[in-house]
Amino acid sequence: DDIVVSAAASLTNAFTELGTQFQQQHPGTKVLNSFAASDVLVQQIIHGAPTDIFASADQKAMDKAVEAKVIDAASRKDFVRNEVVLIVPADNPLKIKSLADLKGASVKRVAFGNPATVPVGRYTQAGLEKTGNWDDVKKREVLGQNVRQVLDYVARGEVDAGFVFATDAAIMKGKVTVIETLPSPIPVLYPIALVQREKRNPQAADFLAYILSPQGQAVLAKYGFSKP
Amino acid sequence: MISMHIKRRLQAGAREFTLDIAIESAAPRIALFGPSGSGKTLTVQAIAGLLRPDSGYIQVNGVTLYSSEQGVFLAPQARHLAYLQQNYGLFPHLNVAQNIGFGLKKGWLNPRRNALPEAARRWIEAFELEAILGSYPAEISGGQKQRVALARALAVEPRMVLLDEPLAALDSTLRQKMRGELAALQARLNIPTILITHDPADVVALADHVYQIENGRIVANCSPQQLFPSGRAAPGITQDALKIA
Amino acid sequence: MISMHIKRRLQAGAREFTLDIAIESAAPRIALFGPSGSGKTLTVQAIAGLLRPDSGYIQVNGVTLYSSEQGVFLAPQARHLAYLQQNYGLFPHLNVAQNIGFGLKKGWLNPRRNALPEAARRWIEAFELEAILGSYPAEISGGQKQRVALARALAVEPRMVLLDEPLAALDSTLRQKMRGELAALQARLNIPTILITHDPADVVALADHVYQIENGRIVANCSPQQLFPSGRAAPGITQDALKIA
Amino acid sequence: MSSLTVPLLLSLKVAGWAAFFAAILGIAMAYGLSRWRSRWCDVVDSLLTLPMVLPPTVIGYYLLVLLGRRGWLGPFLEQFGIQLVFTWQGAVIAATVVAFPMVLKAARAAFEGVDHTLEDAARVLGIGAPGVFFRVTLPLALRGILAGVLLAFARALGEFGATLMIAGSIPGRTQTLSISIYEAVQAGNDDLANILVLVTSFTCIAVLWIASQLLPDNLRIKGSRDRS
Amino acid sequence: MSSLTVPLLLSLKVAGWAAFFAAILGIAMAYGLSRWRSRWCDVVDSLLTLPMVLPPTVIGYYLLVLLGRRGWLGPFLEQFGIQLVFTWQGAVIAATVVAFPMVLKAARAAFEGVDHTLEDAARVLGIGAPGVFFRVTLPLALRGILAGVLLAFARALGEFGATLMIAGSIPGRTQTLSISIYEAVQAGNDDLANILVLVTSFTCIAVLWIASQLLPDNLRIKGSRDRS
Ligand SMILES: Nc1ncnc2c1ncn2[C@@H]1O[C@H](COP(=O)(O)OP(=O)(O)OP(=O)(O)O)[C@@H](O)[C@H]1O
Ligand SMILES: Nc1ncnc2c1ncn2[C@@H]1O[C@H](COP(=O)(O)OP(=O)(O)OP(=O)(O)O)[C@@H](O)[C@H]1O
Ligand code: MOO
Ligand SMILES: [Mg+2]
Ligand SMILES: [Mg+2]
Repeated sequence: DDIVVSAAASLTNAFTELGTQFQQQHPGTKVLNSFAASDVLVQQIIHGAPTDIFASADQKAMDKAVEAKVIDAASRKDFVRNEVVLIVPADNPLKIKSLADLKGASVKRVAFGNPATVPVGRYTQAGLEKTGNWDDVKKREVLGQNVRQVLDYVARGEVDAGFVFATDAAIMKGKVTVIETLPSPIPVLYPIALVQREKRNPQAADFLAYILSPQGQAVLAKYGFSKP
Repeated sequence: MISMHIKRRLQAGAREFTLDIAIESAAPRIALFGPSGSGKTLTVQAIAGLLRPDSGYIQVNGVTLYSSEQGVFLAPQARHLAYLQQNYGLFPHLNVAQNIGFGLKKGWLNPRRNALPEAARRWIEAFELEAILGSYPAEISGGQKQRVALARALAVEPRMVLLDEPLAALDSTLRQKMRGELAALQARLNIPTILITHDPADVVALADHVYQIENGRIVANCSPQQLFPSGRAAPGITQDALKIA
Repeated sequence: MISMHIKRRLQAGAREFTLDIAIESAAPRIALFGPSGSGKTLTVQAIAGLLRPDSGYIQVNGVTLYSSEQGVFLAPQARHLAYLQQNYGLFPHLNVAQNIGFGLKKGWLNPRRNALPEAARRWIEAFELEAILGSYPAEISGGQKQRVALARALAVEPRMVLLDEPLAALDSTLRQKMRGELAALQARLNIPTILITHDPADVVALADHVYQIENGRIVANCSPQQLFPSGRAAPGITQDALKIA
Repeated sequence: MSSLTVPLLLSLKVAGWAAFFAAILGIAMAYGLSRWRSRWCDVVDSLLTLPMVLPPTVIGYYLLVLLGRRGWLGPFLEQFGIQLVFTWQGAVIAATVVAFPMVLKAARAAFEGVDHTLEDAARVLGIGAPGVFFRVTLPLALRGILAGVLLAFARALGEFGATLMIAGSIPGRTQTLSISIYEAVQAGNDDLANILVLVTSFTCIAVLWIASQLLPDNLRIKGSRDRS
Repeated sequence: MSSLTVPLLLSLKVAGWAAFFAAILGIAMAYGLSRWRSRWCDVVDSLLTLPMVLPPTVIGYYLLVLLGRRGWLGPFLEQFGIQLVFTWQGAVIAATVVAFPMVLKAARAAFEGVDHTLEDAARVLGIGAPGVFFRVTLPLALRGILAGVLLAFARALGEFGATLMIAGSIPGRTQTLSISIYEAVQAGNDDLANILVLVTSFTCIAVLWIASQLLPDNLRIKGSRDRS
């Protein structure tokens, strides 16, 4: 039978591998992953998407789902930790060395996720507000609709700098350089939970357990996620 | 055979044309005669059901096709007429054979390219259309178009035939031949005809009664013999005769 | 005035038509006479530049319009001819005044709705078109269309006039009047004309030399007087005369 | 290989059905509008064009609200066992809604260009209204309509925002070629993206070319055939 | 209020220019294709339809590759001080590329439906090729072309994927109405989303309705005017 998983876009590579492994261990079972921005997933689940597991990139998205009573709140757990990092194009033409350099007159554009709609944007805004750089960055804002768009802009050198998850930056090692980690007042913790619905696949709980098991955590670690 | 009195006003920008036609005739074969723009085509279109009069009535062979009083307006489909349009109105996407067979095949599909119903064959021979059966309207000459349109109209064995200058684009040999065919058809089927033509010979051969239209009104009527005593009058004579009539 | 010999094969499905026309005439005014589908319209279209021959040449008044040997093919625009199409070819989006003024206004824009060039006025009066100047082609009668098309063609003062059944849709009074206008035009401007008609009276009034076409070929030529000694012959006589010629 | 053929076939299935439904809907409405002599015609026409004007994601969101399990129509459909969210049928609906204005506009222009005197001729020959439509009006308008339907097909093939919203992105089930391309680009997997783009382009050219050959030769004529 | 009027005006500006360029390009190419008697016609036509088939985001991605700061054309344009990425001009380009196939297809069908004998008549009357085009062919094809241009305008107004990619989403500078709606929906800000959707719908209906009134009455005639 099929287990349907709705997972945040930043989990794409890790969850694809987790699904494959789980299928090998449980022949006859299929894991179907549907990736999108966390907020999109929430909307789909609220409106009755036949999904069994929801993995979100931040608590706010999961909270919305819980509020709408579509989540088995008891099964909710934080399963990985991530970090938000400042990145620049690999050749770093503006010689940016720290957050403070973003104030420079030569820095024209800085990309980050839209705080209204993207978890990584929310983390970024909170972090920058704490370090006192928010107003400087805001003046140079280019909003991405998800992490990968921000990453793409930086990799192509269209923007001078950007904020993404550390796991995303790791995908394009040759094209972007990580300058520093943004201290985050909210911990960057990804929650996961079973979706509340009548015909939920009984094996969904097994898959959830597998993700939380040492085997699953090893896969996640491979893609740069650390333990919660 | 036909009894009608209709009124209709047409507006084209500032210009206005009023049609007010009364015809009452027991003659089965009528000709409409009159100058360009006098309303001949509009009259025939009203009979065919393509022009809706403002008021009045039209009766053919006792059947009421239109009556503003009784609130009757038969759809063109229900009138069972044949109408040869002045511009032929051939279907550009169908070949000559399909055009001729169009009215003979009911339903939702056009006749197939090489299917030729028996009823059509007679007209194809009579009008010498064999050679061009597979051609499309864009590939045939003016006279050929006119003959195809005529064959298409006659093939459905209509209750009444409306002919708007049916032979105008034909050379004299063909014209004589087709005039003969039409006359024979009228005799054989005893089919009422309304004919618009500018050729006195057509009137003599194909009509028993002539109505003259001017400026949207019937101004005179008489027999063809009164109009063209010789039956082969030259155009000048024709006109004079009509003026007297 | 005209010297031509052209060949052209046309294919329509399985049917094939071969045009092979040679005309050599010093007469300024020529009539083409022949049965429906014999190639009259195609011949005139070749002269107008709308049909490209496979080989041969066309010279009018010493000007080479087409020559396969010299590789000359003058564009229709450069031939300065007037051509009255058998189906009139009126522009549906322009009113009668704009249609008539069309060729008189060069450039990229159409004449305005109520602008009427002086050169057009003469024809509007001659052809009695005053009343319908503001109407669109869909709003006028068959004979009115024919007159508008004729006025449009003549207004540009062409080098040569090609007329494909110019008076077929007209009643006899109007036909006589317009025939007179055309004859006067020919006399005044000494303008060469090629005329397609089925009416002997047209031939006598408007042509000096008659060519008979059959099945794509010129089969005979003679003077109108030889064809119609009375000048007002009935159709039957016409045909016999032509057969003798 | 199946990572290519599966989404390709899915895309063709979805776009094909969407083009089909769009054609039926669009032609019917266009015919109605072209006959309806009223001042409101053009207003209704503009209203029906709205699905083109709204961002596809938003269309998808409204469809979710309408057809979802808690939507207006969803519970009703569920009684009949019809589930649209997260299924390929949902993708067909999304693509149909987005693509049908193209058929509508093209078909309306085509119907209004048909010479009424030819329809009159058919009527006088005794052919009833459906016969006149199928034998005269439709063939004479076919060129224009076909152009619209091909546009609709192309649009449906490229549809992505609305589809992602209502059908999700489940590999093998609802992940169309468009979504695969999107995800490949997002994942920085440029080679795969290029291959997928080539496949889409080639398929689309082939389909459009074949369809344009469907128009019978005799429907291409207008006025005399080119004689020079 | 300005959170509404600024994106609205921007959207109208972008869609207006895009429809204009799409019209010029589409009409010119359609005319060329309709005259060019060759087997390759339909292939070229399908090729030119490709921008519709690819997901808009992917179009945006390729435009970025082409026009970006480090793209193929970008550095060349930059010498002239032309910068397209993250500007509204970039949005116009994205919308034009996505919308112009609609004009192309509609205009081609319309041109091929023009009665050639009328063009012949104009030629014999001594009117040169441009005159024939502007005075006969174009007016007779105008109904179909206008339908295509209106579609293109609507599509440009709704364009979002490609625009987002190349123009970014810079509030007040490149954040079009479509993008605003998307963000409102994603953020779960339903009230704002509904207001924005209403504004877009109303604007669009108004623009389309006005445009459809532009077609002069005498271009609506075909065959005889309705007499019954
Ligand atoms: N749709 C229309 N709107 C306004 N006026 C029209 C319309 N159709 C025709 N007319 C006018 O009505 C009058 C009669 O037209 P009709 O076609 O009946 O003439 P006709 O007698 O057949 O002439 P012809 O011998 O030239 O064909 C003409 O003056 C014409 O201009
Ligand atoms: N595009 C075409 N393709 C093939 N055959 C054609 C084409 N156009 C005309 N023909 C054929 O060529 C022949 C001559 O046509 P044309 O139009 O010159 O005749 P016409 O002498 O003017 O006849 P009419 O007096 O009937 O107008 C006809 O048999 C016609 O069917
Ligand atoms: O929900 Mo994401 O992983 O921040 O795009
Ligand atoms: Mg008439
Ligand atoms: Mg002819």
